[in-house]
This record gives sequence, C-alpha cells and structure tokens, in this order.
Amino acid sequence: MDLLLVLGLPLLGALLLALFGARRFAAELNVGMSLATLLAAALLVLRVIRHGPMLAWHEQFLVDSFNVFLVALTAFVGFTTAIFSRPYMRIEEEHGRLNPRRLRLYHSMYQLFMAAMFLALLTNNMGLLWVAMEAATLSTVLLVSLYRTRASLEAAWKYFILCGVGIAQALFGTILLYFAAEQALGREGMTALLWTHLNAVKGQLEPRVLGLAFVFLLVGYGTKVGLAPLHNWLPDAHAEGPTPVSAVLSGLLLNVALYAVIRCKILVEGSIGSSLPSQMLMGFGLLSAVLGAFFLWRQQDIKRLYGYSSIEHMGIITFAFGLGGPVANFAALLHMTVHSLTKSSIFFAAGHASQTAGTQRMDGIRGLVVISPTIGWGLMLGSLAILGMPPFGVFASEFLILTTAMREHPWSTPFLLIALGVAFAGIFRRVQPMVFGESDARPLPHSPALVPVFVHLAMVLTLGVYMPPPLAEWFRAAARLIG
Amino acid sequence: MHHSHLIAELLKLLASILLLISFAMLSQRRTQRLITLFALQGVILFVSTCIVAYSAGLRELYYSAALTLLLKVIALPWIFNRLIHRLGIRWDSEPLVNIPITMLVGLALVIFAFGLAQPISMMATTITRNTLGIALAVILLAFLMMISRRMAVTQVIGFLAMENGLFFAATSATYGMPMVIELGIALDLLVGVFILGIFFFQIREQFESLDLSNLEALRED
Amino acid sequence: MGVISLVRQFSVVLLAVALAPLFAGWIAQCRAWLQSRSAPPLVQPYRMLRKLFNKDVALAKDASPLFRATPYILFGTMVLAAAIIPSIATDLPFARVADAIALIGIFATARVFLSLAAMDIGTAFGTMGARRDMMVGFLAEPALLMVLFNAFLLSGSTALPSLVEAYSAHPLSMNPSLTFAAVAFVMVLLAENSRIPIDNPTTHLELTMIHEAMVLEYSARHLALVEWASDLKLFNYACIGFALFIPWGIATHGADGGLALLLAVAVLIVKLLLAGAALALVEALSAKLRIFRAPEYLAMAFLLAVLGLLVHILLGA
Amino acid sequence: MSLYSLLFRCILTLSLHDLHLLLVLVLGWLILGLAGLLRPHRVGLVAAVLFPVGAVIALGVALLGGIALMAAHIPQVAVLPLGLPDLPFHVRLDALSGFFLLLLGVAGAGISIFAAGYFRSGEGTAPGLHCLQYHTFLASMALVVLADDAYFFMVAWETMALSSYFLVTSQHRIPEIRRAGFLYLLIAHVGALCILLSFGVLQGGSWQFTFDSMRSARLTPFWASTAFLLALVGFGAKAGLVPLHVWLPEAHPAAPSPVSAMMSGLMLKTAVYGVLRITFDLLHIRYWWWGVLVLIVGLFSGLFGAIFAAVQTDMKRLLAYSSIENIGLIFAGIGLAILFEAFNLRLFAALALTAALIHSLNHSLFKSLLFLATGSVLHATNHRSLGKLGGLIRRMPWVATLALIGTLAIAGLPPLNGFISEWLLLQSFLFTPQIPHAFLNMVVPLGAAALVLIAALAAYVMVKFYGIIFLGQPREASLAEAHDPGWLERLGLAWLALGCVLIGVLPKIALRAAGSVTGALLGQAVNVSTPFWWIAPIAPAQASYSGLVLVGGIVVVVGITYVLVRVLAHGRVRRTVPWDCGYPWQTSRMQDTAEGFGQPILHMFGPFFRIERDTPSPSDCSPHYRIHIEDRLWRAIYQPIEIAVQHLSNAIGTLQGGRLATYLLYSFLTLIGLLVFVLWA
Repeated sequence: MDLLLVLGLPLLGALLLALFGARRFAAELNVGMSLATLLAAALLVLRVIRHGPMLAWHEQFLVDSFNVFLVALTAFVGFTTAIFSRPYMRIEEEHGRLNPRRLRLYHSMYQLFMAAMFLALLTNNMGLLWVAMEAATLSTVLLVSLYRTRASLEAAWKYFILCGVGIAQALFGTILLYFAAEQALGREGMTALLWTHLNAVKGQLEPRVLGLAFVFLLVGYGTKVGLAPLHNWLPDAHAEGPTPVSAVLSGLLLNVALYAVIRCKILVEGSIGSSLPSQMLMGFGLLSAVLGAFFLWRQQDIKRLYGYSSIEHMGIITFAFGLGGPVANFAALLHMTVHSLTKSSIFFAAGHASQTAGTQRMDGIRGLVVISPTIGWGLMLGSLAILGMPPFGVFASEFLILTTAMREHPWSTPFLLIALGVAFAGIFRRVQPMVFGESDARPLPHSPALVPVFVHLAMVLTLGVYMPPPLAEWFRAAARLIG
Repeated sequence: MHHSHLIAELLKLLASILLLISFAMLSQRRTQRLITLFALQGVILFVSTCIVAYSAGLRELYYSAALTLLLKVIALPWIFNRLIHRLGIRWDSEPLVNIPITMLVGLALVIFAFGLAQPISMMATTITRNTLGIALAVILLAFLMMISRRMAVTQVIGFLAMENGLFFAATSATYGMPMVIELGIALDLLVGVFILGIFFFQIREQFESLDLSNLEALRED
Repeated sequence: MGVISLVRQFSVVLLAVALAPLFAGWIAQCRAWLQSRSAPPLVQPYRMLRKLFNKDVALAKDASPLFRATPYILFGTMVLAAAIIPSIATDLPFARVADAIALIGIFATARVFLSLAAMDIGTAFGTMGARRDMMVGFLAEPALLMVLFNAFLLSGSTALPSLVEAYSAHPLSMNPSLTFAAVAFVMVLLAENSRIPIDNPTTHLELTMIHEAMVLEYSARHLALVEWASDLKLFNYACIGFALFIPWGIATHGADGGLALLLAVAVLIVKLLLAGAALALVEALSAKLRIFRAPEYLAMAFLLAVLGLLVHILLGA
Repeated sequence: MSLYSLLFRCILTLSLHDLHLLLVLVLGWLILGLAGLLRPHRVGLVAAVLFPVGAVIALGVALLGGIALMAAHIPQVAVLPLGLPDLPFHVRLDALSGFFLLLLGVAGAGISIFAAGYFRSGEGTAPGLHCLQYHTFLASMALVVLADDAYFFMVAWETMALSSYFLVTSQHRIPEIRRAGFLYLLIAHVGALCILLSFGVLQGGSWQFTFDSMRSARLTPFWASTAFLLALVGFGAKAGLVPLHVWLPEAHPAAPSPVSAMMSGLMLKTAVYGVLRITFDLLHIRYWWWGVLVLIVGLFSGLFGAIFAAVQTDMKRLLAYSSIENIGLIFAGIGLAILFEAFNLRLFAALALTAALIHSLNHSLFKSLLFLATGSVLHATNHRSLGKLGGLIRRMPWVATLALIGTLAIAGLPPLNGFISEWLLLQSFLFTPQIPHAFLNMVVPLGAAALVLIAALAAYVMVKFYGIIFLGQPREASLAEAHDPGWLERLGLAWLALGCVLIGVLPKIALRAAGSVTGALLGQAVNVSTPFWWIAPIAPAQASYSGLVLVGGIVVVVGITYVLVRVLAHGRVRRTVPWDCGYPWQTSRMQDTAEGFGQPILHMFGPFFRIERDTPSPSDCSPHYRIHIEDRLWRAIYQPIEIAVQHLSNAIGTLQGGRLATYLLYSFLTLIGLLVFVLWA
C-alpha cells in the first residue's frame, strides 16, 4: 500500500500539476505532493525497518536495505527541492525568464521525474529498471530545456542524445542479461529478469555473457552516473537547466543510475567470480575523480563548477564500490547520502547566489556574506562540506575510502590525493571570493528559501559526528548485500 | 527439420539484408532516402519477427511484430517525413568523416561484432542465434553513423536504427523481451520521438538550422 | 657551602673586578711598546674610570630607562660571569650556576642589552653598531660552541670546574684537537671583544667602529660601567681560555687551602701577563678587516674548531 | 539526546575522572562560542563575559593537564557516544596529551584574556561569530590532543584548520587576506589528507582505527616508513616545516593578533604533538634515518626561518618566520631523539625530547606574548610595517617592558625560558659523537653549530624587532598618540611574560613535566633529582644551570653597583640632544631602517633569496629605492605545481570541445575498449 503511494503520489501529482500547474498555488501544490510522497516513503521505511525486506506485486517490486534508504533520500531531497523551488521559480518568473505555461511543464515534469526515479529504485525487474531510467531521462530533458535559450536547448539536446545512446547500450546489456537468465531460469513469464531470482542463481549464469552484459550496462547506466569519459552531458545540463533541476539531477538521478550499476555489479560479480567488474568500477571511478577535479579547476560558471564536482564525487563513490568489502561499501553508501544532501544544498545556495548577482559567472558574484549572509554562509559551508572538511559527513566517507584504499590498493592513493587536492583548490579558490569580499548587488525581491540548505547541512554535519543506529544498520546490511 | 532449416536460412537472409541496409544508411546523404531505408529496416524487422513467432509458436512476438510495424514502419517514417517537409531539410551537409573511411571502419566493426558474438550465440537455443552478431553489428554501425553525421535529424535516425538493432538482438537471442518491457520500451521510444519533434522546432526557432555545428557553444575553454 | 667558600667566591669576584682594567692596561702598554710608542701607565684605565665616575652625565633627551639600566646590567652580568669562571679555584659556590654553554648565553645577554641600548636613542651610528655587533655575535658563536665541543669530548663535561679537574689529572699534555681549538678560541676571543682584526677598540673612525659606535651616547658613570664591563668581558674570556687550554695552577677541589689559592693567583697573573703580551702581538701584527670580511675570518675559526673535533673522533685523542 | 546523556554521564563521574572534567571544560568552550551567537553584534557580552570565562576554562584545562602529567602512570580513556557506527569517538588522557593540554591552557588563558580587550566591533566578522570561531578553535585543539582514534583525531584536526581559517579571514574584504586564507586552508587540507593516509597505513589491516589497535599493529619496515613519512609531510605542512611553510608567513600575519598568537603559539604545537604521537607512541619501531631526515629538515627550517625573519619589514611577518625557525628547532630536537632512540641511547633521546617539549612550551609562551604585543602596537598605531614604527617604549611602557621579556626569551638568552630549551638541545647534541655509526658521529655534531647559528641569528632578529619598534625615534608623527592598551590586554601580556620568567628561573618545573612525557614515551627521563633551584639533566658534573641563582646574582650585583655608584659618583644628569655628527638637520626618518638591519643577512645569505631591486638612475630627481625579497622555494616548487595543474587542466579541458559527435565517439571508444578488455581478461 505504501509502495503504491510512493509510486502513485508523484504520478498523481504530475497529473494534477499538468492541469493546474500554471496557477498561483501550483508551487504550493508541488510542495504538498512532495510532502505526501515523503510521508508515504517514511511509512514504507518504517515498514521495512519493522518487517525487513519485502517483495510485492508478483515479486515485481523489491524493497530491501539497499534501496529503501535511497527511496527515503530521494523523497526527502525531492521535498526540500520543492520547497526551494517555490521562491526560486517565482523570482525567475519575475525576472522574465519563465512564463506560467512553462511553469506548468516544470511542475508536472518534476513530479513525473520523481515517479520515474521511485520506479527505478523500487522495481525488481531489470527491464522495468531500464524503462524507468529512460523515463527519468525523458522527463528531465524537458526540464533542462525549460528556459528555451540557445544554451539550454543545446544542453538538453546533448543530454538527450548522449543519455539516449547510453541507455540503448544498457538495453543491449539487459537483453544479454535476459539471455543468460533464460539459460538458467527458463522462460517462464516474467521471472527471468527479476533481480531477486537472478541473484539467487547468479552462480549458474554464463560468465562470458554476463561479462559482456556488464560492459554494456556499465557504459549505459554509467553515462547517466556521469562517469568520465561518458560525462559530457552532465555539466551542460547542470549549468543550463533551472537550479532545482540541477539539484535533483546531481543529488538524485546520479544516485539512481549508480544504484542500477551496482545492482548489475552484484549479479555479474557473483556470476563471473572474478574482480573484473570491480576493476572496471575502480578504473572509471579514479578517472572520473581525477578528470572531474581538473575540469573543476578551469570553470567560470558556478553551476558548471558544481556539476563537475558531482562527476568527481560520483567517481569517488564508484571507486569505493569498486574497492568492495564492508567498509568501502559502507563508505560509498554514506557518501551517496551525504553527497546528495550537500550537493543539493549547494545548488540551492548557488541558485540564489546567481539570482542575486544576476549572473552565473563566478567573476560576477562577489561578497555574498555582505549582501545576504545566509546565502553566503550556506554556499561557504556547503562547499567546505563537499570538499571533505570535517566534521561534515562527506569527510567520514572519504576517511573510510582513503584509508581502505591505502591498505588495499596503495597505487590508487596518489590519484585520489591529486583529485581531492586539485578539487579543493579548484572549488575553494572560486568560492572564497564569491562569498567574501565587497559587493554592491541588491538583495533578492523574495526572501530565499534557505531552510533546506541549512537543514541539509545540519544533517550532513550530524552524519559526520553521529549516525543513528538504524541508519547505520541499513548501511551495514546494504554493504553486506553489495558484497 | 527441413522446415526449420528453411526458416533459419530465411532469417539469415533477412539479417544480411538488415546489415546491408545499415551500410546503406551509413553511406546515404539524402535525408529522405535515409528515412526510407529506416522504414525498410522496420519492414525487415517486422517480417523476421513474424517468422520467428511462427516458428517458435510465440504469440507475444506477433504483438511485438505488430508494434514494430505500427511504430517503425508507419508512424515514425511518417512523422519524419512530415518533419523534414515542414523544416525543409533535404540534404545532410558533408559528413564529419568521409564516407569511404566510414565504410572501412564499419567493416572492422562488423568483424569485431561477429567475433564478439560468436561464442555467445553458440549457447543460444533459438533458431535465430546466429544473427546476434549481426544485431550487434547493426547497433555499432548505427553508433558510427551518429558519430559521423552533422544534422540533428540524421543523428536521430541513427539513434532509431540503433533501437532497431536492439530489437533485432532481443528477438534473435531470446525471442524478445517480456511483453511489459516491450511495451515500456515502445512507449519510451514514442515519447522520445515526440520530444525530439518538439526539439527540432525549438532548435530551428533558435538557430535557424538543424545543423549540429550550431550546437557547439557549451564547451570548455 | 661554608663561610670559607663564600669568602673564596667573594675574593674571586673582587680579584676579577680589580684585575680586569689592569689587564686591559697591560695589553695597551704592550701594544704601545710593539708600536714603538711611549706606553701609558698600567693604571691608566683606572684613571679613566675615576674621571668618568666624577663627571656629569650628558643624557640624550629621550633616552629610555632601558638605556640607563643597561650599563648596570652589563656590569652585573660580567661580574657574575667572573664569579662562575674558575679563574683561581674550581670549588666555587657559583660554579654550578652555569656551564660553559650557559656562559656564552650570559655573554650574549650582555651583548643584546648593549645593542638595544645602542638603538634606543635612534642615532644612525648606534643602530649600525648594534647591527654589526650582533652580526659578529652570530658568526662567532658557532665557532665558540665547536671549541667547547672539543673540550667536552676530552672531559665529558661542559662545566668549567669539571673540565679543569679533568685536565689537571694529566698534566702538561697537549692534545692535537685542543691545539686546533685553542687557535680557534683565540680568534673568537678577538672578535667577541671588539679587537683587531674585527674591530679596533681605540678607533673613533666612524664608519669602521663597532663597539665604540654602540657606546657613543654613553657618558660619565654610564660609560665607566660599560668600559669596565668590557674589560671584565675580556678578562673573563681570557680566564675561560686558561681553564680550557692551560688549566694548571688553578686550585682544584680538595687542594684549595689558602696557600694554593695564593699560588693560583700568582699563576693567574703570570698567565695574564703572557696572554696580554701575546694578544698585543697578534693585534700589532694584523690589520683591521673590512666588516664583510668578518664572515671569512670567523668561518676560519669555525673550520679550525671542526677540524679539532674530527681529529678527536678520528684519532680518539 | 546523546549530548544530554554525555553531559549526564560526565556529571556523574565528575569526581572520578579528570578526563571527563576535561571534556566538560571543552564542551564549555563550545557552549561559550555558541553563546556568542546569541547577540552576535554586541561586543560587550563577548568582551566582558565570554572571553574571560574562556580564559578561566583554559586555566582549568591547564590544571587538569598538569595533574595528568603528575599522575601519568595510568592513561585515562573514555568512549563518547558519537562518531561513526563502528568507530565511536575515543579519548585518552596520558602524559603526552597532558603536557600539550598544559601548554594549551597556560598560553590559551593569556591569549583569551588579551582577546577580551582586543576584539572590537566593526572590524570584519561580528564579535559573536568571532567568539564562536575562537572557542571552537580552542576546543578543537584540545580535542586533537585528547583524541584516541584516527577519525576523531581527523575531525578535530580539520575543525581546527577550518575554525582558524575563518579567524584568519575575518577581515575578508582585503584580497591579500583572502589569498592567505586560501593558501592556508589548501595546504592544511592536503596535509590532512596525508595524515589520513598515514592512519590508513598505521591501522595495519585491522580496520580498527583506534590508536590502541595501531599501537599493537606490527608493520613491515616499508609500511612503517611510509606511515612515518606521510605523517611527517602532513604534520610538517601544519607546522610550517620548509618547504611546506609557504602559507605560514601569509596566514599568521593576516589574522587578528590574538589569532596569530593562537596559531603560532598553540596550533603549530598540535603538529608537534601529532608527530610525537605517531612516531613515539603509535609506531612500534623507529629507524635512524628518520631521525636524520627530521633533523635535517628541522635545522634547515630553523636556518631558513631565521634568515627570512631577519629581512622582513612587517612585524607580524617577522614573527611568523621566527615561528618557522622555532618549529625547526623543535623538530631538530625530535629528530635527535629519534636518532638516539634508534641506536638505543635512551637517556640522550630523553634529553633531546625534553628539549623539544620544553621548547614547544616556551615558544607557545613567548611567541604568543610577542604576537599579542604586536596586536597592541597595531591597535595603538595602525601600522604593521616596521618602517613606520619606532620609539614606542616611551609611549607604551607596559607593552614595551613585557615585550622585552618576550624578546629576550625568544632570543634564547638567560635567564629566560628560551635559553633553557636551547641549552638542553645543545647538551643533547654534545652526545652525538657517541652514536655508533661511522658517519653520523662526525656529521651530526655539526648540527650543534647550525643550532647555535640559528639561535644567534634569532637574537639578531629579535634585536631588530624590538629595536625598530620600541626603540629609537618615532618614524611617523602619528605615533605620538600611541598609548598602552587597557588592563585586560596588559594582564594577558603579563601572564605570558610571567610564564617566560618562571620557566626561565625555575626550569626544574618544565623538566619534570617533560620528564613524565619522556618517561611514558621512551621509558626514560632526564635527571631531576636536583634541588628545585637548579637543573643538571644528565649529571651535575656534566653540566648544570641555575636560573634562579643567575637572576639573584645579577640582581644583587646590579643592586650593589647601583648603590655604590650612587654613593660614590657625584655627577648630575643633564639632558641634551644626542650627538648629531655635526649635521643638525637629522630627522627620525634618517634612522637605520628595518631593511638596513637586514642588509648583512641579505649580503651573506644571498642565495636563499630571490631579490628584485629598483635602483634609481643617476639623473633621477626624486630617487626611490625599492627592494623586493621573495622566497625562492615558492618559484621552485609551488609555482611549477600551479602551472602544471593549469596546463593539465587546459589539456583536459580540450576533451570537452562542445561537439556532440566527439562525445559520442568517447562513448563508442569506451565501449569498444571495455569489450576488448573483457575479451582479454
């Protein structure tokens, strides 16, 4: 029932907002629907805590420790982003960048996107997972091109084509998976693509097929994760879309895509019995982290900067999953969580910052603490958090990842060190003059919704020094599951 | 036995034609022709799916064959034709890579795909198993086509050709995906093309052309 | 620590205070003879002191208390140093207060105070003199330490009484390493006490002076104390040298009766006479160096001391 | 909830554990900091209540640290209900942490009292926010010292870096200060990553990040050396060892003076603590070449710091370079201790370590004192440049007197505390010929000469510092209005000066304190069986020193002399103008300058510097001479790195050329590449 609510409420929201999205109360409705989804997700989480993992609807849906925390996270960030987007989009409208019709599109697509992500997270069917991922892509394509400027169209086009092609590779991988599954499970109804069934027989799946399948799946979903060198859509889409969309892209979609990759990795690694997938993940992870960091160095646009930072962090998470083992997996899951929270809060702050300055170019943003201390401190603290400054939680996961890497694969640590060092310098040398210094810009017409920023940061801070035992238990269970 | 042998031969023939069409698309510069070739691919797919359905006695496959006919032979070519008429596109501009080289690379890809697929197709139980290599080759060739073209429309047709290859792979390796998935895929495809259509107009409105060289403003440096 | 040792300590201090100007006078006398001038009387420094103590002080108008306190501090530190150095006896109550390294520190304190006082008035010469004197200090001290290192290797101690007693155990043996060290020590002594070839105590040629530049603003009793202190410093250095290299005759522990002490005083006076003559000879034979040649000169001293060290480690001697 | 239970538990066991009391005190600092946020713009609350209370807490911390030193046989441990799921925060109070808490508390108290009078509103960050950052900084330093697992250590370590960064950039409107802050945080962060990796090695595959498990880990020589080197780089970056020092002369002067004092006086010591903790406690073995490395780096830093300090013209930069010098001396002591320990000469190792520890304590006192004094000067005159100061001893007698004590102490002169540690260090150098290694026993003794050179250069530098600021004539007319600061500031300065004098006069106290640390770390302590007024670290016959008798002797002699002179000499004092060389038009601008004072150093150590001179041409009517001195290492190491990153970044940037087909090609090639990889593997 709660499952149905989690999946259905955003769909309902999409429908309602498609009808009333242009009205004054659309933003409030958006917030309301998101809140309802969050509550439903909370119910689902409670149930899973109480009764353990569950399957539903002819095993088509699966809720286990791995995805339930992602569902909660997605619902939460979805909700806070909706709160943030209310004043943000209103200011955008007043600046004349949007009209009510586009707002309607925005609101309904936002809900549709959430629905697609919940579907991708909750489904037990690898095929359905593919369909949901594609749906998520399609709904965000329209969000990225919302402003209908040249740049936003170009970004959306690239996003569409690159992710479309990527996802086509994932489909081929899925077909190969299905092909291997048929050998082991037979062709009875829809069970051959069910992850739980595949997982149960993964030892019998043909390793060579799964090896190839993993390549296609990794390239496919990896494109959406933003792994270098498949990442090229990501900075464009982040920079040109509306800020709430950047926030959910970075904070949520990347996670969901990575979730898909990891689900595949569990199967493939179990089947081929070698560390090949782990090696690929580590390689991609390191490459993304290092390239992301060097890209960061040269950015001029604030949202592009943080887009590349997402690539870097996805690289680190992927690397950690590649390291494997309970500690690194735990760290990777933690990093996914804190990255989502931190990165979305940064985008909130950066969005308002660029609205205040009237430009996304960082040269034009100056002295935020002078004009609007909350935006300034939000951006500063968020950036420090994402750069792995304790006591923020990002540091906790980086601590575990780095120490693990140092013992298991010491060759990788210089790369990580370079990536983290360059990323630190790259981001901080931009953030500092934006936040500090003098400014003559005027404050925003509407008071910015910065509660989400500080709530997120407070959560990240808490995770750095104290992790509630149930959450830790989830992470542990999920880390065991990933193996 | 003889019967199934004949069917297998027929499928191989169709697969070869599919591959040939892929090459033809790779070398074709006129957008109009490209759409025709795409439709032809759809026809081949439809026929081969029907044959597979008949020989394996799978009713779902008929549905998916019908879907193919509806979508890829009728709907999409029709949409595209209307689009290019309204947008006034006839020729692709000069491809990024010249055609002989593209063909050579394509040839290498085909060999690669066959080599890759051979050990796998040995394991398959379907009568269409030998065609998995061809499906992979079609996918890779379509990929190549997307890389080597400049116009938005051609790129999209390449994308759809890739989708065709995928569909062919699904039928040849596994007798098609489960129906729900097929429907989902089809829906996504349709929505995708719909969005693309919107895009074409928006892009042309903004850039006065569908040449992708306009879409190179977002870059580093 | 009985009354007798306190009396002994007191007499050592008094002896030093009394002998120091005479030692300076003796050197001046020797130098004059070597330069074929008619020599001033031996008590000339005392006459100078008496004259200065009876004059009015001409104090720069915004001299700070630091400026006025410095002569007393200088004199105090030098007297205290004299109390520590075993010039005639090793068993002094104050001997444990500082070892040879700490003595260098005490001299450095005096130097810093004098330099600060020189900068207090704000004249160009004062600051220049302070700068140069500090420079000589940081160049000389490493060499001096290496000299002490040599001594330490022979005796296992940097406490001067222990050094003296260790040497006295084997009389009249001259270690090769100590020879090097002794030469280095003499070079440092010349530099530290503002003598030729680093400085010329008798010059008032403005651009070359170091010590004189620093005391330019002092007059009357302040100047008297400063001069007396610098005489004491020279005397102290000489006594350190005696303790390090020619310790014979110093009343050692257990042999410190009144007679031994008298003998030690006599030996000390003979040593001072010889040392003064030798210093005068060295000064007469060498020319004053340019200030930026000082590093070369003191590097030479350092090198000699290090050679002594290496010789010791290598030869075990 | 967890915080509450922590508090509750602390109160319950208050009478049982110093450690819990300490944690309550640290928590008190944090609460004070948060209290500052209640009325962020009211300077009254912050100055009159919060900072003084913080100072009292610091005294408490010092007291508990001292108690821990006295009874250091059984380390106290506790586990906090915070931290990572499998790694709660562990804390531990032992002799080493007790010593550094003592240092932190004693100097922190003085700085806090001073800061109470110093921070004013309207200068950059609001006072309340300052209060938060300041007390977080203090608390995090205490927690660094108390932490007993790698994670908590790193959290406290980076919190320290972060809070101090915000303090440094409190006047963020000045671009140079922002640049300094950026450089500082960047190097601190990279250093922290190195420390983190070092812990990754140290945990030895046990996945227990507690220090206890690291103590029992047995690493191979390679891994032990890796851990040590990473730690040395990491902590060296914080300590300002050359060549990782570049941030220090930028960041320390940029901060408000109490913060400079905290950074130089206290924060650098946490790096010393870290090196000691890892080298002597967590690692089970030490190799002699580590000692040689640390010794060389230490002595080089010392020399480097001293000669750069000598040519500075900004008083706070001068002090910052002097910090590099002093840290170099401390590390030289540590290196010597490692060297002796590796050859099992434990008593000498204890002597060297004692010297390093006492010098840490001393430096925290006199460097804080001097930075605070520059703060007072800065507030009184608004000038930081030595070229605009002078003669302040007449306008600010209090500050001048107290600063004189700091100056003499930092110059390593008896009878003050700086001399004690340098003397001990020299004593330990004397034993280096006993090292059973053919080359080391000849080369290492030369280090003693380097040490003396550094110490003597420090004296040179400090004469320049004090002489140019406080002595001579005022170089600007505005200096006539300068006046002494308020009583809180004076109290803070006096407290620190008292510490300098006390340790100098009664060094036995410091020797005992350091003795319990070396006893815990090396199982050996120097001789402390002398009466309280003198010390003889090895044996009385070897070397001894008594600050008390020295001071007493000098005072008595000066007293007698003064009385005698007063009684016997009858000259009156006549005030006149100083001698002007027959040139009556002299002005105060014609005094020797800071540049002039540095000139001999520039001349002798020329190769260290990168010098740019603007000399006027002969026909110039208004000639202007300008000299710009730079650190060669900046151009030799850091600039190439920056350029390399820029180039690499540009090269990588071309990957993203904007053309969709290229992007597709990347995907395509990735796909093909991975397929080939899978086929091959």
